[in-house]
Amino acid sequence: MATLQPELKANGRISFGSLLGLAVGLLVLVAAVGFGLHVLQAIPSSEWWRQGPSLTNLVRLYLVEWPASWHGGDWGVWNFLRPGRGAVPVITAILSWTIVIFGFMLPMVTYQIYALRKILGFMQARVGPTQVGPLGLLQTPCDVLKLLTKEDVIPTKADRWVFFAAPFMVLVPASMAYLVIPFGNQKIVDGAVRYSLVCGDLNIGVLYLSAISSVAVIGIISAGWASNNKYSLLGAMRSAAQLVTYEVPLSLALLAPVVWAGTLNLSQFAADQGSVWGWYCWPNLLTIPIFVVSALAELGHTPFDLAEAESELVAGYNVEYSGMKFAMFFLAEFSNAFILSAVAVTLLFGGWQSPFPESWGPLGWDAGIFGMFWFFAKTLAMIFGLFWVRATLPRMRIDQLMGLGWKFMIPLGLANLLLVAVLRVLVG
Amino acid sequence: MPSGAEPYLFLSAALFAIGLYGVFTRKNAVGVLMSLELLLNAVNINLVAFSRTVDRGVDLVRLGGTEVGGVALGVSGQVLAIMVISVAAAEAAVGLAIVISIYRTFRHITVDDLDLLRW
Amino acid sequence: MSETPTEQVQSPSAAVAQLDASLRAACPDDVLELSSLGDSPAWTIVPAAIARVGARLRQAGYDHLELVSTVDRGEQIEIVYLLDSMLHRTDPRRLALRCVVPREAASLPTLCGVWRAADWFEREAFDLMGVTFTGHPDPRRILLPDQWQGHPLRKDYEYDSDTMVQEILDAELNNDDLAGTDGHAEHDGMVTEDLAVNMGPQHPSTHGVLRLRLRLDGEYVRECDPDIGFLHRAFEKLGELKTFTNGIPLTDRWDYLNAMGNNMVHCQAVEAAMSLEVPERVHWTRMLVLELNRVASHLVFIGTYGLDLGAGTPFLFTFRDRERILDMFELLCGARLTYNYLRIGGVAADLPRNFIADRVRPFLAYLPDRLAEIDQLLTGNQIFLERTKGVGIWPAELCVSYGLTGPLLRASGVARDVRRVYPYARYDQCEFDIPVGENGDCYDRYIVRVAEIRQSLRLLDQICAWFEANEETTRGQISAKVPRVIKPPAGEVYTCVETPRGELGLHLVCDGGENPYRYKIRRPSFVNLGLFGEVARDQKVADLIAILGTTDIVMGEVDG
Amino acid sequence: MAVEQMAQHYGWLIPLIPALPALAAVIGLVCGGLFLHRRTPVLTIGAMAVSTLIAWFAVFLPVVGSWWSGGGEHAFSWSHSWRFFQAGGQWVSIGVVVDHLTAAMLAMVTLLVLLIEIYAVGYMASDELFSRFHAEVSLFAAGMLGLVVANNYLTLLVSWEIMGLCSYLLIGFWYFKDSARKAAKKAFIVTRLGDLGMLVGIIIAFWGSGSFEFDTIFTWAKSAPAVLVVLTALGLFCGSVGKSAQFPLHVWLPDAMEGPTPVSALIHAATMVSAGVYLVARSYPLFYGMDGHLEAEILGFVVAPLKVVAWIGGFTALFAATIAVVQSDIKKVLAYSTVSQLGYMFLGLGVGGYTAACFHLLTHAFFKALLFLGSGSVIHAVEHAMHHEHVHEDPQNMANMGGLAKKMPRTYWTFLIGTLALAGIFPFSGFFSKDEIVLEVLFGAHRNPTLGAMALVAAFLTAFYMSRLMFLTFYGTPRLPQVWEHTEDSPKTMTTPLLVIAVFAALAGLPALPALLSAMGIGAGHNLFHGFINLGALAGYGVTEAPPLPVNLGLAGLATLLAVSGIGLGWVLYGTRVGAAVRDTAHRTAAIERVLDVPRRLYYMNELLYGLLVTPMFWAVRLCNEIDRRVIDMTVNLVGWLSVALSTVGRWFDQNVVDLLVNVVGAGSKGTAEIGKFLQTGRVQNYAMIGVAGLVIVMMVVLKLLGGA
Amino acid sequence: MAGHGPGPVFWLLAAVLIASALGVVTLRNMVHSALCLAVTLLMAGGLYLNMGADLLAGFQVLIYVGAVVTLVLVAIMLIAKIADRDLSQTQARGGWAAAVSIIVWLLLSWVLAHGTWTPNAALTEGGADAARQAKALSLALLDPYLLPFEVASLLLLVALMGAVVLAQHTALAERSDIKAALKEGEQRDA
Repeated sequence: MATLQPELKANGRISFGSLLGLAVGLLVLVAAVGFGLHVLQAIPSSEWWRQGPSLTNLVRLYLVEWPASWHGGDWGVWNFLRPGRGAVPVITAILSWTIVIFGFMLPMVTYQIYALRKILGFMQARVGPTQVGPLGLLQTPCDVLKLLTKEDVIPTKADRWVFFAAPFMVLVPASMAYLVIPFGNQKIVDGAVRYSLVCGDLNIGVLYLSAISSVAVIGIISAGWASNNKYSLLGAMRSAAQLVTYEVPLSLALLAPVVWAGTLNLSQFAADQGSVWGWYCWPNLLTIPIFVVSALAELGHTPFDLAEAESELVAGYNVEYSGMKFAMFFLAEFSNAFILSAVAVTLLFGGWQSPFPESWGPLGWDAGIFGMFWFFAKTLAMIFGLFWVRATLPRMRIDQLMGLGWKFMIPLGLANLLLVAVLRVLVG
Repeated sequence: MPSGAEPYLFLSAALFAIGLYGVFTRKNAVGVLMSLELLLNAVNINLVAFSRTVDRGVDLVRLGGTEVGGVALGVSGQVLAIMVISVAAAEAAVGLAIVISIYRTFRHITVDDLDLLRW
Repeated sequence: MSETPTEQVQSPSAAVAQLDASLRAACPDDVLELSSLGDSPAWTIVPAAIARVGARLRQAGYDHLELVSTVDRGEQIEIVYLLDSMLHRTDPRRLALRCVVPREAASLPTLCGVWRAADWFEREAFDLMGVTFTGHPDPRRILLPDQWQGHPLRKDYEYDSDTMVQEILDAELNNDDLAGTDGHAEHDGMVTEDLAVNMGPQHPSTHGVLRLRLRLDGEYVRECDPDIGFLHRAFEKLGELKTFTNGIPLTDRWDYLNAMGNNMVHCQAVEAAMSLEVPERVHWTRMLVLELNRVASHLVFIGTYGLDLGAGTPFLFTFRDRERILDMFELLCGARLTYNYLRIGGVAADLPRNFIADRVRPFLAYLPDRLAEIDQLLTGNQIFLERTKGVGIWPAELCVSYGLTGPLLRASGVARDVRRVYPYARYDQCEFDIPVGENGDCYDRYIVRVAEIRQSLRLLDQICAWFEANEETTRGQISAKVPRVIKPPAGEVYTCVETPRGELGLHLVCDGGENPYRYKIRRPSFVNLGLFGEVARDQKVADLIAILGTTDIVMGEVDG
Repeated sequence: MAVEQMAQHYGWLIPLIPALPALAAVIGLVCGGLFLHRRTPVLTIGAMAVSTLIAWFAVFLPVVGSWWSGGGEHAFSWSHSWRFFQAGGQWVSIGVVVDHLTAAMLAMVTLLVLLIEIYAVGYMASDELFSRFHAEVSLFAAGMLGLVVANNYLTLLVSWEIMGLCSYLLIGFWYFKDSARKAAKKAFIVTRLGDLGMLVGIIIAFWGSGSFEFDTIFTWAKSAPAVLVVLTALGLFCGSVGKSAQFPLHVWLPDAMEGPTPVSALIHAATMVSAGVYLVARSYPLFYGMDGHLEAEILGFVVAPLKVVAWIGGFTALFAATIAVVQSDIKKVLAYSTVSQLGYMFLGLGVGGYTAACFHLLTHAFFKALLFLGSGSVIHAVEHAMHHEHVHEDPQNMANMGGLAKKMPRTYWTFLIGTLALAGIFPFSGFFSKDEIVLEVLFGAHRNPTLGAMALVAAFLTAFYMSRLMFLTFYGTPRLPQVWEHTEDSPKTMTTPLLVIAVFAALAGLPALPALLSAMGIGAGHNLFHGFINLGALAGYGVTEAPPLPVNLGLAGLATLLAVSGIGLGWVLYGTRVGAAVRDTAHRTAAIERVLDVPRRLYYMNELLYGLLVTPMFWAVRLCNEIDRRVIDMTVNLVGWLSVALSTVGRWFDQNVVDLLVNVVGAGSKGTAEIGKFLQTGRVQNYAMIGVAGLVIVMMVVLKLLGGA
Repeated sequence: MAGHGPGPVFWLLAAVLIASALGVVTLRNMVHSALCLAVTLLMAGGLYLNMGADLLAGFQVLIYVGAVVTLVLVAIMLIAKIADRDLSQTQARGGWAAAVSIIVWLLLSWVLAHGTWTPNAALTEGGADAARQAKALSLALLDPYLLPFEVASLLLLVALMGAVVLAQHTALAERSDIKAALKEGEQRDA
C-alpha cells in the first residue's frame, strides 16, 4: 500500500517518541534558565553571599561595585548613573533581563512552537515534525534559521520607517514583560530580599505588565497601516478593536487577585501563596475563566484569532512581512502566550510554589531549581490548555467577539472584582 | 533656593510652548488634538515635579496609612496628574468622536476651513 | 427529512400534445414545430418571442432553467433551453426550447427577467459561442478575459495567440487597482467610506482561484462581483476534439473531487446516444463508486468548511477518513484522484476479490463513529452554531430561480434529487431518503451534507448486499458489447447525474462521427455560484466566508 | 453567648440582610435578559431566603431569647457605623442598628417578602417580564430591609428612595397600560411631595446636630429649641404621610393597584406603607419630646407634632373606611382599607400608644398581605376563567364574581381568616391590636374621646366593608355563571404562601392574650409585646414611659359587638334576599345614590383639587387679561400719542444736528473696522493665538510691576 | 533630588522628549506625528519614573500610550481615505505662532527662574522610596481625594457615552427596531 502509515492516522495515536520529545523540550527549558541562573548563583564569593546571592546582586557586584572600588568608593565609570533614583537597580535589571531574553525567551519560544506542532499533531491525528534532528527536535531551530536568512521584502509603497519600526514596537513590549516575572524562589531573611530569580523586582509589577502590554497595539496598528495593504489594515483595525476591548476584562481579571493580595509586586504574590490551599485561585474561581477568555482574546488565539483569520483576511496585520520581521511578530505572539500563562500562574496558582506539602519530600520542595520546575510545569500546563482550545474550537465573528467583550466579559469582570473585594473584606 | 525640580520645570515650559505652537499651526483637527495632549503632559510634568519637591504633603498617618512611615508625603500633585490623565482620556475620546462627526459632515477635517464662527 | 414520491416516467404523448395545444393557443405565432431532444419534447420558437414563451412556461410551472446550450449549425446557430420544474408537478416533466438564429446576427432577447439562472448561462453562451442577448443586464465575457477575441466554440474559430495573449497580459499587469477605486457611497442618506477589496484569486478561502471583487463598508459587503475563469481549460472545446473514448480521462478533471460522477455522465450520455444497455453488475459497480465518491467529497466539504470557520482539526479528521475511500479507489483503478474508471458500456476493471468484505464493509462500520466525532467537534459546537445558524438564509424561490441544484437547493427545503427524479443505474431499486433543510441557512447546508453521508452509507449497505448475493453469478460481467470504434448515430441527448454538488448534465450532439459534434456540460458549481453575487450583498465579511464555504464549489468545474 | 457578644461576632451579617437581595436584584437586572431568563427567581428567592434565615436566626430569635431569659427587662440595642465619605471635613457614615423594633420588623418583613416572592412565581408565571419583575421586587425588598436596619437618616433616606423608585417601577410594571403609567407617575410624584418635607426635616436635624445618626439627633433634640425639633418632626411626618398614604396624600395608593397583585401585597400592605409608620416610630423622640408635651409656636399656631399625627391618623382611618364601603373593585376596597388601618396606627402613635401602634403594624402586615394575596388569587383565577371563556369583563370587579367559595376553597378559607382578623374578631390578631389602639385612645395618657369615637366607628365600618367584600365575592350566586364554571383554585405556589401567612395572621395577636386573660381574672399576665417593644428603650432620649393600660373588658366587648354588627349588617345587605331588595330600592332612590356618590367619588378630592387650584388660577388669569386690556393699554396709548407729538419736534433737531456728529463717528469706526476685520477670520486657532498673545502681554505687564518692586 | 542635579537619564529623556514633541507638531504625515506623540508620552512616563512616581508612570503608559494614542491612530485611519497615502497635514501661521510660543516659553522660564520654591525636606531626604510613594498615592486617592476621584470616574462615563452618541448617531437611526418605533410613533401622531 502506497499510503503513508494509514494506521497511525486512522487511530489518532501519538507515538511514544513524540511524547518523549515533549518531555525533552520541557527539560531543555528548565535547563536553559534553571541551570543558567543557578550555576551563576553557586559561584562562591563572600561579598556576594553577604549581599544575597542573586543574579541582580551578581551583576551589580561585577559590573558596578567592583569597578567602582577602583576609585575609592566612587562608582568610577558608572558614576554618571549616580544622581537620580535607583539607576543601579535599573541597569542591573536591564542586564539580567537581557540574559533572560537571549538565554531563555528565544529557546523557549522555539520549543513552544515545536510543542504546539506536536500537540496539535497529537490532537489532529497526525505526527508533527519528525525528520530534522532526533524526533524532529531541530525542526524549529531550522525554521528560525530559515526565517533569519530569508529575503526581507519591503513593499514598494510601504511607509519604510514605520514598516521597519512596527515589529520592534510589538516585540519590545512582549520581551519587556519578562522583567518582572518571578521564575523562582525568593527568600526573605531579616526582612530583606536575600535572593530571588526575577530580573527587576518592581513594586508595581502588575500595573507595569498591563501598561507594557497595552503599548503593543500601536505596533500592530502601525504594521497594518505601514504595509499599505488593505487586508493588513483591516486586520490591524480588527486587532486594535479586539485588543483594546479585551484589555479591560483582562485588567479587571488581574485586579481581582491584586485586591485579594493587596500588592502589585509579582514576587510578593508568589511568596505569599503558601500551601496549595493558600493559592489565590480559590477566592478567584470566577477570575480564572475571565482571565483565560480575555487572555485568549489578547493573544489572538482561537476562537478569537479574527485579526489573522486566514480564511478571511489571509493573515492579518503582518501579511506583508517576511523573514526576520515576520519572525519578530511570531516571537512576540508566542512570547505573549508564555507571559500571560506565567502571570496567571504567578497571580493565581502559586507561582513557583509546589502544590504538595513540604512533608512529601522532593515533591514538596520549591526552593531554587525545584521552584523553577514547578513554575515551568504550571506555566506549560497553561500553555497546553491554550493549544488545546486552539485545536478544538472554530473562530468567532467580529461582532460576536465585540459583543462578548463589552456585554458579557466586562460586566462579569466588574462583578467578579466586587465579589472578590467583598470576600476580602469579609475574610478580613 | 533651588528645589531640584527646576530642570523639570524648564522642560515642561518648553513642552508647553511646543504644544502651543502645534495648537496654533496645525491645520488638521487631529493634529490640534495631539498638540493639546502635549500641553496636558507639560502640565503633568510640572505637577509631578512640584509634588516631589515642594509639596507640604498629606499627613497619611492621620488617614490610617501607618505603613507609610509617618512621613508626610507629597502626592497632591500626582493626584492632580491622575485627574489630568483621566480628563485627557475623556477629552481624546470625545474630541476624536467630534472630529469623526466633522469628517462625516464636511468630508475634511481642516480646521481653517471650519470657519462657521466667522460673521 | 421528506421525500418526493417516485414518479413514473409516464408516456409522454398525451401530455405533450396537451401542452403543445395550450402553447400554440397562448402564443400562436411564436411556436413553430415540435421535435424532441432525447426523451424530452422540444419546441422550436421564434427567437424574438423567446422571452414571451419563456414567461408563459414559467407561469405554467417550469420554474427551473436547467441549461442554456448552443450548437453551431453552420449557417445558423441553435440555442437550446432546457426547462424543468422543481416546486411544481409539470407534465411533461422536462422540455426543451430551440431558437435558431443566423450566424452573422446571432442575437435574441434575454431570459434574465424570467429565470435569474439565465444571467450566467447567457454570459457563457456569449463568451464561447458569440450569441448576444439583448437586454442582458451585464453583458460581459465570463470565462475568458475581457480582451479575448472571437468565440472559441464556433466551428470556424482560429486561435491567434501571440498578439492577444500579450494584450491580455498588458491589460492585467498595468491595472493598478484591480478592484476598482475606493469611494463614497450613500446608504439611507448616510455617507460612508467604501473600501474596494480584491479577494482572490489567491486567497485561502476562495477554494482555488475564485476572485471576488468586494466593496466593503466597514465589516459589511455592499457589493460582490464574482470573477471566474482563472482555471478555464476549455473542456467543451476539448470534448469536441477527442473521440468518445478518449474523452473519459478529461472528465476526471472537471470536478476533481467527483471524478467518478463525471465519468458517469459522459458514459451515460454516449450509451444513451447509442441506445446501449449495460449489464446489471456494471450498474451496481457504478453505484458503489459513485456513492463512495459522494462520501469522500462531502468529507472534504466538512473539513474545509471547518477550516473556513477557523476550526483546523475537523479538516484533518475528515481527510483521514477520506483516505480510506481513496485507498479503495486506488485498489480499484490505481489512481487516487483522477480515476478514469468508467468505460462506455461498462467499467475498466472488476472489483478485486473480497473487496466488499475486506474494504467496504469495514468502512461502513467505521464511518458512523467518525461522524459522531465530527458532530462533537462541529455540529454541537456553540461557536459553530452561532456562526452558521441564521446566516445566509436563501429562500427556496431564490434558489430555484437561480437554478441551484444539489445540497444547496435541498437545504432550502426543496427535495429534488436527480437520483429520484431521473433515476439512472439502479437507484430506483434502492431505498434512501432525501434530506432537506428547514431554514436554508449555512447550518442547513452543512447539516444536509452530513445527512447525505448517512444516506450514502445506507445506499452502500444495500449495494454491498447486492454484491454479496450476486458476487459469484455475475463476476466478470463488466462490459456490454461495444463496437471497437464508437460512432453514435446523429442526434442529441441530454443526461444528468446527481453529484455532490448538484445536477451534472451533458448535452451531447452527435453527427455520426467519431467525435462529439457539441459537448455542452451543465456544471453544477458554475450554476450554483451564479447566485453568490446577490446573496453576498449586505453580509459581514466573516459571514461571506461562511456562506461561500457552504457553496462547496470546485473551481475546476466552475471555470469549465 | 450573650447576645451582645453575638452582635460583636455576627454583626457583619446585618448588612447582608439588605445587601443580598440588592445583589440578587443587580445580577437579575443585568443578567436577567442575558442568560437567567426564567431562572431569576432562583436567585432572588435564594437571596431572600438567606436574608430571612439571618433575620430570624441571627437577629430575631436571639433578641427575643435574650429578652425572655433576661426576665423581660433586658433591652437590647446594637449599632455600628462605617465611614462612607468625607464632605466638608465631616465624615458621613452608613450604619446599621439592631434593637427590638428592628428585630420584630426584620422578622416580619423578611418572612412576608419571601412568601410573596414565592407567590409571585406562580402569579407572574405567564408574564414576559418575569425576570425583571423578580429582580425589581428583590431590589424593593432590599430597600425596605435597608430602611429597617438603618441607624441614621442618610441610610434611611437612601433606602426610602430605593423603595420609592421600585414602587414606581413596579406600579408601572405593565407600562404598556396607560393607566399603569399614570398611576406610577402619580405615586412617584405624590410620595416625592412628602419626601420633600422629609428631606427638609433631615436637613434641619443635620444642621442642628451635625450628624445623621439617630442617637446624635435624638440627644440633640433633648436640648434643642422646640421649634427646630417640631419642624424636624413635621418634616419627617410629611414623608410618612406620603409613604403611608395618609390624608391628604393618600390619593396615590388606590391608583397604585395598577401594579401586579404581589406588588400590591408587598408595597401597599406589608412593607412600603408601613415604612411611614416605622419612620414615625423610629423617630418617636422627636415627636414625643419630654413627657409627650412637645409643642412649639409656628406662625402663630401652637403645634404639637403628636397631635398632628393623631388627628391626621384618626381622620384618615374614618375617612378611608367610608370610601372603602362603596368601592366595587376588590383591590380598591383593600387599598382603602390599608389607608384606614394605617390611620389607626398613626392614631395610636399620636396618643402615645407606641406599643399598640407597633403591634398593629405587625399584625396588619400579616393579615393585609394575606388579603391582598388572596384577592390576587381570586383575580388570577377569574381572569384565567374569563380568558378561557372569552369574556371581556373587569376581573377585579366584585360585581362579576360571587359564589367563589365553592370553587376556590383554599383561597376562601385563608381569605376568611384575613377578613376576621381585619374585622377584629376574637381570637384573630386584629382583635388584639386594634383593641389596644382603641384602649390607648380612650384611656391613654393623651386620651381624646372624639378620636376614640372616630376609631370605633371606623372599626364598625371595617367589619362592614369586609363582610360586604366577602359576601360579594365568595357567597351568593355567581353573576357570570359561565366564568364561574371555569374558575379553578390557584396553583400551589400561590396558595401555599397563603396558608403560611394565614397561620401568622391568625396567631400574631396571641402575645396579647395573657393581658386579656388577666383582665378576666385568669392569671396575672400582660401583653408580651408590651414588654418587648416599649418606650423604655427610648428613655435615654427623654421619653418617659407610661405604664401599660390594663385591658378593659367592656371596651373589648363593645369593639367586638361593633365588629359583629358590622358583619351582620353586611350579611343583611349583601348576603340575604332582603338585603338585595333593600339595595335595589336604595339604588333607585336618588337621595341615597347622591349620598353614596360622595364617598364613591372619593369625597370629590379630585374636584376639590380643581376647584381649589385650577379654577381660581384660571379666573385670576382672565382678570389679569382684562386689566391688561382695559387699563394698561389705555395708558400706553395715551403715552404713545404724546410721544408722537414730541418726536415730531425731535426729528428736526435730530436730522440736522445729531446726524452730523453720528456720521462723523460712524465713518471713523468704519475706517477702523476696515483695518480690524482682517483679524476676524472665523478660525479658532487665530483667535486662540491672539488670545494667548494678549495674555502674554498682560502677564508681562504684571510681572514687570512685580519685578520692579 | 536636591543637590545632585538632574542626572544623565534626565537629559536623555528630555532630549528625546523635546525632539519627538517637535516631531508631533511639525511632521507632515499624521501617522508619523501620532507615533512621535507616543514616544513623547513614553518619555514623559520615563520622567515620572525618574522622579520616583512609579504608579503615575504606569498610568501614563497604560492610559496615554495604550489608549489615547491608539485612539488617535484609529481615528486617523478611519478619517484618512483608508490605505490611501493622503495623510499629510499642513501648517499655517508658522512664523507668528513660533514667535508667540517662544515668548511664552521665555516668559514661563523667567517666572520659574525667579520663583522661590522651598523644598520639603521629608521628600528630598527620605521620601524617594517608590513603594511608599505608591502606597501614599493610593491612600490619598481613596481618602482625602475620594470625591474628585469619583467625579473623574463620572466624567469618564459621561465622556464615554458622549463619544458613543457622537460617533454612532447614524448607526442608532439605522437600527431596525428604533426605526419601527419611530414609524409607529409617527403613525400614532398622524
